[in-house]
Amino acid sequence: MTVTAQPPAPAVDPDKAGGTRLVDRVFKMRELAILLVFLVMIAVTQAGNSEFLSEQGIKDLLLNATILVLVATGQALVVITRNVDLSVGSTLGISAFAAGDFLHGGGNSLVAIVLAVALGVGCGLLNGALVSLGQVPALVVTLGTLYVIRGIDSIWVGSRQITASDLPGGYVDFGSGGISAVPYLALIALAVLIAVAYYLRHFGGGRELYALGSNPEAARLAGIPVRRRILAAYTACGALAGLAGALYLARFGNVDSATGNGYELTVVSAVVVGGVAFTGGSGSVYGAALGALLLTSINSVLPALGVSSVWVLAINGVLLVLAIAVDRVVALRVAEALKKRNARHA
Amino acid sequence: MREPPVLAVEGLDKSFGAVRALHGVSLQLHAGEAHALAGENGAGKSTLIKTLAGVHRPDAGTVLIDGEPVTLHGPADARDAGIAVIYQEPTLFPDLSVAENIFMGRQPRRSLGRIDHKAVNAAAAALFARLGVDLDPEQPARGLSIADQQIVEIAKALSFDARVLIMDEPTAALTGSEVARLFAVVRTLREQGSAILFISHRLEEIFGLCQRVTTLRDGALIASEPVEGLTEDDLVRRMVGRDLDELYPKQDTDIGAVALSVRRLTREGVFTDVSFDVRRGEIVGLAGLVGAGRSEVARAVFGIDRRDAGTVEVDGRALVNGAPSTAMAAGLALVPEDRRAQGLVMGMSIERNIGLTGLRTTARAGLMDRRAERSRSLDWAVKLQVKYARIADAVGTLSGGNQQKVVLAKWLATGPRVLIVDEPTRGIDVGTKAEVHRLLSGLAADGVAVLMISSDLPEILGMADRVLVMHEGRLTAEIPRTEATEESVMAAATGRVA
Amino acid sequence: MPDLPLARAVRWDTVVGALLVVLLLASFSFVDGFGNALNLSFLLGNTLPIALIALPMTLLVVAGEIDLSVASTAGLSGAVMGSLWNAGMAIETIIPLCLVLGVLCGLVNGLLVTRLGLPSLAVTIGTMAAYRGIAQIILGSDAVTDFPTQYLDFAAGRIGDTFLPYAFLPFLALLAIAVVILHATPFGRSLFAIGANEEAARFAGIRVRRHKLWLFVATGLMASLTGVFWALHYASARYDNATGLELSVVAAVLLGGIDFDGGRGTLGGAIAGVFLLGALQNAMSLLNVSAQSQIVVTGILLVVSVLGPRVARQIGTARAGRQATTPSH
Amino acid sequence: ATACGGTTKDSAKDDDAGTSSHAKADPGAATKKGLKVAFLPKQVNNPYFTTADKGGEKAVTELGSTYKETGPNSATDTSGQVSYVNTLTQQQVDAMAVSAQDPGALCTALKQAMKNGIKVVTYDSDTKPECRNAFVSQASAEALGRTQVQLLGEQTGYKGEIAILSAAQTATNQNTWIDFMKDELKKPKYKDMKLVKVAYGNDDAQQSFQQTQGLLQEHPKLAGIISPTTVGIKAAAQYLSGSKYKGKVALTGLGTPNDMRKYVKNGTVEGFELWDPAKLGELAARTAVALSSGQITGKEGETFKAGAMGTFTLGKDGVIDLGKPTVFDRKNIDDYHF
Ligand SMILES: Nc1ncnc2c1ncn2[C@@H]1O[C@H](COP(=O)(O)OP(=O)(O)OP(=O)(O)O)[C@@H](O)[C@H]1O
Ligand SMILES: Nc1ncnc2c1ncn2[C@@H]1O[C@H](COP(=O)(O)OP(=O)(O)OP(=O)(O)O)[C@@H](O)[C@H]1O
Ligand SMILES: [Mg+2]
Ligand SMILES: [Mg+2]
Repeated sequence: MTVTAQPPAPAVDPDKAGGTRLVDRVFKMRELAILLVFLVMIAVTQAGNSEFLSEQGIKDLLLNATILVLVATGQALVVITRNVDLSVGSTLGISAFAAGDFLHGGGNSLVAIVLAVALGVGCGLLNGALVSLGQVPALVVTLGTLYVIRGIDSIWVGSRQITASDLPGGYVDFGSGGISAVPYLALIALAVLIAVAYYLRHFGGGRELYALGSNPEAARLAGIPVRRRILAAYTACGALAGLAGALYLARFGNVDSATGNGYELTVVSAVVVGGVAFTGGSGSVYGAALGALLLTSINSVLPALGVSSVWVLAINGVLLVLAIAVDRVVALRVAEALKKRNARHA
Repeated sequence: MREPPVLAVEGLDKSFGAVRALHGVSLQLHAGEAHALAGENGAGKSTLIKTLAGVHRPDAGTVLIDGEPVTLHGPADARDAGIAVIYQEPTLFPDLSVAENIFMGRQPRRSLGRIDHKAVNAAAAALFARLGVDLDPEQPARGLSIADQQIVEIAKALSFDARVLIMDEPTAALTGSEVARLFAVVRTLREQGSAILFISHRLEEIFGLCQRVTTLRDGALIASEPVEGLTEDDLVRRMVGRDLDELYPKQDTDIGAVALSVRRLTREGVFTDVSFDVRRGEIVGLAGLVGAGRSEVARAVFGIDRRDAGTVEVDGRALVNGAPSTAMAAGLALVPEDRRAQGLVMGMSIERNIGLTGLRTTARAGLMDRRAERSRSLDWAVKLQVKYARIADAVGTLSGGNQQKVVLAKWLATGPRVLIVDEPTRGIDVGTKAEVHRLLSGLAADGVAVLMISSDLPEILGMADRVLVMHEGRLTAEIPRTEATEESVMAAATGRVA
Repeated sequence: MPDLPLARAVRWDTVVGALLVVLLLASFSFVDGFGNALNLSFLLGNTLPIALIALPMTLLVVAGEIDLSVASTAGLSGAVMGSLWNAGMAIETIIPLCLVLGVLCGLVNGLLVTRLGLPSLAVTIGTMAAYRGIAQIILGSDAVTDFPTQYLDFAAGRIGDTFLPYAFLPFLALLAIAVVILHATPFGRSLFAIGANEEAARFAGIRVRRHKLWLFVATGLMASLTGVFWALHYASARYDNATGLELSVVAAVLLGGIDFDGGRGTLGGAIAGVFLLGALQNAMSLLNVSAQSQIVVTGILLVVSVLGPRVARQIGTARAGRQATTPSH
Repeated sequence: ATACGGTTKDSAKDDDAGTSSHAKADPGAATKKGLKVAFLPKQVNNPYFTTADKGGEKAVTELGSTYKETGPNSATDTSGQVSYVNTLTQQQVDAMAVSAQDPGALCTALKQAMKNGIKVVTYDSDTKPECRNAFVSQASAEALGRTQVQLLGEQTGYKGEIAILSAAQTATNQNTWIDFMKDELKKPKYKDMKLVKVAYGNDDAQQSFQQTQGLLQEHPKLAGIISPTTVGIKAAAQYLSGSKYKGKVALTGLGTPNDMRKYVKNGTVEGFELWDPAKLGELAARTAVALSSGQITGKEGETFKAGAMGTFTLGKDGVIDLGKPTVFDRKNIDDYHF
C-alpha cells in the first residue's frame, strides 16, 4: 500500500473495475481446474465409448458420486476449520445398518432416514465434543473414534447383514430411481450441497468457520465462539455421514459390519483433490463435491473404456496425482498472471 | 469531582509460572483522554493490555468498567463492553479478505441474517479512505507486509466506534506519514469522548499524542502522571531506572572496500533495476515509505526470493540465485522484519532459536555439540540484554521486544561480514535500542558492512553514513550523511524529487 | 498463544514409555503364555514392519509432512522381488534392486512435494494407489513363495531359543541411527524447525526442500526394505502385501506423541507407541478378546492418549485458577 | 554354489523336510474327546464364514470337544491372520481349521504350529500342501467351474458375449474356477458363446457395482455375467435390478440364498449355485478331530467316517471334496436359509 498525496483514494473507472472483478472471480475459482480435468476426462471417455453418456450412463455416474459428495461436503466443513474427521466411514457404516435394521423390523422409510441422520449427529457430537472441549489434535481423536465406532458396529452387527429383500421395495426403488437421467439421490445431494455452500458464503456462522480455520488464535481474540463452531461443524459432518449411510442402504440394498470400511481415505482424497486445504481456512464445498465427482468418475471411466481391471488401480493413482498437479500448476499460473496485472510498479 | 474512569484496574497481579509479569498494578482510563503506557521490554505492558481485553484472567485484582467491578470471561466480553484492542502482534485471518477481517463477527446484514458483502466492502473502503491508505478491501490478508497488517488492525479497531481504544505498539512498523494520519484519526476519536490507551517505544509519539503516562518496570507500577511538564529524560529514567546514554552512538569508521554489490536487481512487479554498494565499515540506511519495496530487495539479496534479473556479489563473489544457505556461507546475514513468521520458531527454546543459524558451525563430527550451542546462545542473549527466566523456555513466552532481541542475537551470532537488518529495533525499548545501535556501530567499526532498513527516520539519520531512498520499487536517491535530513529523505521517499 | 510452562510438565513420550512398561509387567504376570520366548518372538517379528516404517515416518512427520504411500511401496517392492525371483534372478541382486526402487518411489513423492509444492497428504494418497496398482500390474495374481530357505529363516527365525528374532538386531541398529539423526545432528534439529515454522527455517538458511526430499527418499528406502522383509517373513510375495500398514504406522506414531502439525515429538515416543500397540494386541489375543473388541480398545487408547494429559492439565489449571481467584472475593 | 554367484530360484531347490508325521493312520482308533478345536476363518463377522463355522461348532460339540473361533476383522489383513495362528499355537489348541487368506503367507506360522503337535486343516481356501495336514474343499474346483458355465449357457440359450466378475485378482480359488470355465467354454456346444472380459471387483460391493456398470458400457451386447463370488453376484444383481438391463442380461455364479432371494423373485436372476457352507464347516471339524485322533494322517487314499455325512476319502495332497454344489432357483430357494 502507498500513502497517497491526496487523502481520497484515487477513483478507478467503475466500469473497468467491475469488468476485471468478474474476470478475476472466474480466474480465482479454485474449482475451475478440477472441473476442467473432469470435463476432459468425460469427453475422452465418451469419444472412446459412445454408450458412456447414455441416459443409463449419466444416471450411473451421478448415482456413484452421490454418497461421496454428501460425505465430502461434511468433511469439507470440518477441514475448513483446520480439523479432520476420519471416523466418517465408520459413522456411515453404523447408521446404514441402523436404518436397515429398523426397516427390516418393518419401520417407516422416512423414520429410518431420520434415525440414520440422528445416529450420525450423535457420532459427530462425540467427535466435536472431544476435539473442541479437549482441544486435542483432531487426527488422533477421530482415528480413535474411527476404531471405536467401527468396533461397536462390528460387535452389534456381528455377522448379520441387511439385504435388499429385507427392505421395503419402495426404499430400494427410490435408491435407483430418478427423473429421467437424474436420480433422486443426486437431487438430495445437490440440495444439501447448495444449502451448505450458501450458508458458508452468506452467513456469519459460515464465515466464522473459515476464520477460525485460518487463524485459530485470532479467532479467539476476535470473540468467535470457537468451540461452539467446531462442535457444529463436526455435528453437520456426522449428520451428512448418517444421511449418506441411509442413502447407501437405498442404493446398494446391502449392509454388513464392513460397510464403509476404509471410506475415510476416499473422502479425504476427494476433499484434497477438491482444493480444500488441510491447513484450514480455504477451499469450498463445491470443490470438495467436484473432487468427489472426479474420483468416482475415474472408477467408472476406466471400466467403460475397457481398461483391464489390472490397470485400474495404477491409472487411478496416476490420474489422482495428475489432477492435483494440474490443479496446482493452473492455480500458480493464474496467481502469477493476476499478480503481474495488478502489480503497482508495472 | 470527575466522572468515574471508563475503564480501570486495581491491584492487578498476573504470573506465568515463575515469572511475575504484573504485581499490584492500577490504572485509570478517562473519557476524552489519551493515556500512554511506557516501560522496558518485558515490563508487562502487553500483559496488562491482554488482561483488560479479557485474554488473560488476572491472578488477583479487579477490572472496573464505569466504576463497576466486572469479570471478563473472554475477548468477546471486552468487545461487548465497548473495548477495542490492537494487539502487539497482528491477528489476521490470512485466507479471508481484508474487509472480512475488519468486520468478522459484526458484518452488516441483509434479510434473514445474510451478510451484505457489498456493505462490508464499502465500509472497509471508507475506513481506508479515512486513514488515507490505498488498500483493496477484497484482497486477501495473506501476503500483506507487516505494516499493511498493522493498518488493517488499526482499521479494525476504529470500525468498532469503541468507548475505549487500546493500542499495543500500533506504530512500530509505520513510517512518519502513516503515523501522522493515524494520530489525526485517534485525536478525533478522543475529542468525541473515547478513552485511548497507547503503547509505543518511540517517546516522541507519547509526547505527541497523550495527556497522561503510566510507567511500568518489572511488572510494578512506577508512576502515573500528566505528560505535561515531563521531559523525555524523565520518562526514560522512570522506565529504565537510570539516565540514558546517547541513543545514536555513531562511531566514525574507516570505510573500506565494497563488500556487498547489488546490480540492476529486479523482481517483476515488485521492484525494478536496483543497484547499490555497501562498503566495509559503512552503515547504509535504506529509507522509504511502507510498501516501497525495501524488504523485498533485502529478501531477494539474501536469496529468499528468486530475482528475475540482476546480480548480487559479496566480496566480489556472485551469489547463487534463490539460495540463502550459500548467501550465509558467503558471510551474509539478514535480520527479517517479521519476527513471528520469519524470525523465530515460537515453540522452540530461546537457546535453540539462536542456535538455528549456527547448526553447522557448532557441530562437531557431524553431531550437535549442545554445550557449544548453549554457550553461544547465552553469550548473545546476555549481550543483547534479553530478559528471560530460563534459556530453555520457549521463545513464544517472551515479550515482543525480547523476541526481537532474540532475532538479532540469532543473526549477530553468525559473525557476518555483510549484515542486512530490516527494522532491527521494531518494538525494542529505548534503553536496548541504544545498545543495539552501539552494537551495529561496533560491528561497522570492525569492518562489517551494514545495510539498515528502518521506518524510524531518526534512526536512519542518526546511524547511517549514507541513505538510500526507495519509492514505488525504484531507488530514487542516494544522500550522504551530511546532507541527509528529514526533508530531503521524505522528498525522495514520496517521489517529489527526480 | 503458547502454553503455560506448567502445562508441559509431563512429557507424553515418557508417559507412553511408562504405559508400555506397565503393560509388559502386567502381561508377564497375568497373561498365560505372554512371557514365553516363542510368543515374544512372534510379537516382535509381527510388529517389526510397523516399527521399521515408523522410523523414517517419525522424521517426516516432525518436519511437517506425511507419507501414506509407504505400505504400497512395500507391496511394490515385494511384487518386484517376486517377479524377478520368478524370472530366475539371484536374490542377492534382487534385494538391492528393490531398495533402489524404494528410493525411486520416495523420490517421486519428494519431488512432487518439494518441486511442485503440493501437499504431501494429497500426493501420497495418489501414489498410494499408483504404487499398489503398479505392483498389481507387475505380479498380477501370483503369489511367490519359494524364496531360499536361509533368507526365510533369517526373516522369520529367532536366535536359538531366545525371544529375539534375527531381524530384530538390524532393526536396533537402524533405530540407533535414526535416533542419532533426529536428536543429535544439525539435520535433525533443522527438521524440528522446518516442521514448526517452515518460513523461519528458510530464513535461517536451512535448505528446506532438500531436507524434505531426503526424508521422502529415506522413507521410500525403508518402506521397500520393509516390503522385502515382509515378503520373506511371511514367505509370500503378493501385490497386496502390507495393505493398510500405513494406518497402523500412523496410529502408532500418533500414540507415541508425534504432533502431526510438525515440530514436536521424539523417536523414543514413536517406537514406544509402536510396541505398545503391538504388545496390547498380542496380549488381548492371548486373552481371547475378539477382534472387534480389540478395535474398540485400540480406539479408546488413542482417544485417551490425547485426552488424558489435556484433562489432567485442565484440572490442574482450574484448581490453580480457583486458588488464585478465591482471595479476591 | 551357483553359476552366477547368487541364490536363484533354480539353485534354491526344495529341501524342506517333509512335515507330515511318520505315524501311520489307524482308521479304527477311537475318536478322542475333550480336544480343543479352533476355527480361524479369513474374516470373522463374515456371514458366509459364520455359517460355516457354526456348522463346525455343532460338529465339534457333538464329538465332545471344545470349539472356539477367532480371526481377523478384515479379509485382507494377512499379517493379522498370521498373528492369530501364532496365538493359537501359543495357546496349544489340539487342532485348527484355517481358511487361508494367502497360500504362502501362513506357511511359516502353520509349520510352526504343526511342529508343536497341532493338527492343521484348511477349509474353503487352501495353503500350500506342505503347510497343513488336510484340505476340505467346498466342491471340486472342476465341478464348480464347469457347472457355472453350464448354468449360464442354459440361461442365455448358448449364445452371445459373456463376462466374468471375479473377486480379487489374487483369489486362488476363483482363479482355478475361472480356468475350468475357460476350458469348459472350449467345448463345441459353447461355440456361439464368447468370453469377452474378466473383471475384478475385489469383493467390495461398490467396486463390483462399478465394474458391472463398466462391463455393460463397454460391451452393450453382453448376454450374461458369471460372478463366482458371493459379494460380486450380489452387487451385480443389485445393479442390474435397478437398471434397464434387468431381465435382459443373465446373471449367475456363486451366491447365498438369503442374499439372492429378492433378485430371483424379481426376475433379475434365474438361477445360481453354492455348496452348503454349514456342511463345509462340519466336515472341516470332523476332519480335524479325525486327524487328532490318529484316524487319518493326511495321506492320499486314507478314509474316515464323518458322522451322518458319510465316509470320505482323502485325494491327492490330502484334499477332501465336500461334493456337488446345489443349484438355487425360483422353485427351491425358499427351502434354504443361510
Ligand atoms: N504466555 C506467556 N507465558 C510465559 N511468560 C509470559 C507470557 N506472556 C508474557 N510473559 C512474560 O511476562 C513478562 C511481561 O511481558 P509483556 O509481553 O507484558 O511485556 P511488554 O511490556 O509488553 O514488553 P515489550 O515492550 O517487549 O512488548 C515477560 O517477562 C514475558 O516473558
Ligand atoms: N510475503 C509477501 N507476499 C506478497 N506480497 C508481499 C509480501 N511481502 C510484502 N509484499 C508486498 O510487496 C510490497 C512491498 O513490500 P515491502 O515489505 O518490501 O515494503 P517495505 O518498503 O519493506 O515496507 P514495509 O516493510 O515497511 O511494509 C508491498 O505492497 C507488500 O504488500
Ligand atoms: Mg508487548
Ligand atoms: Mg519492510
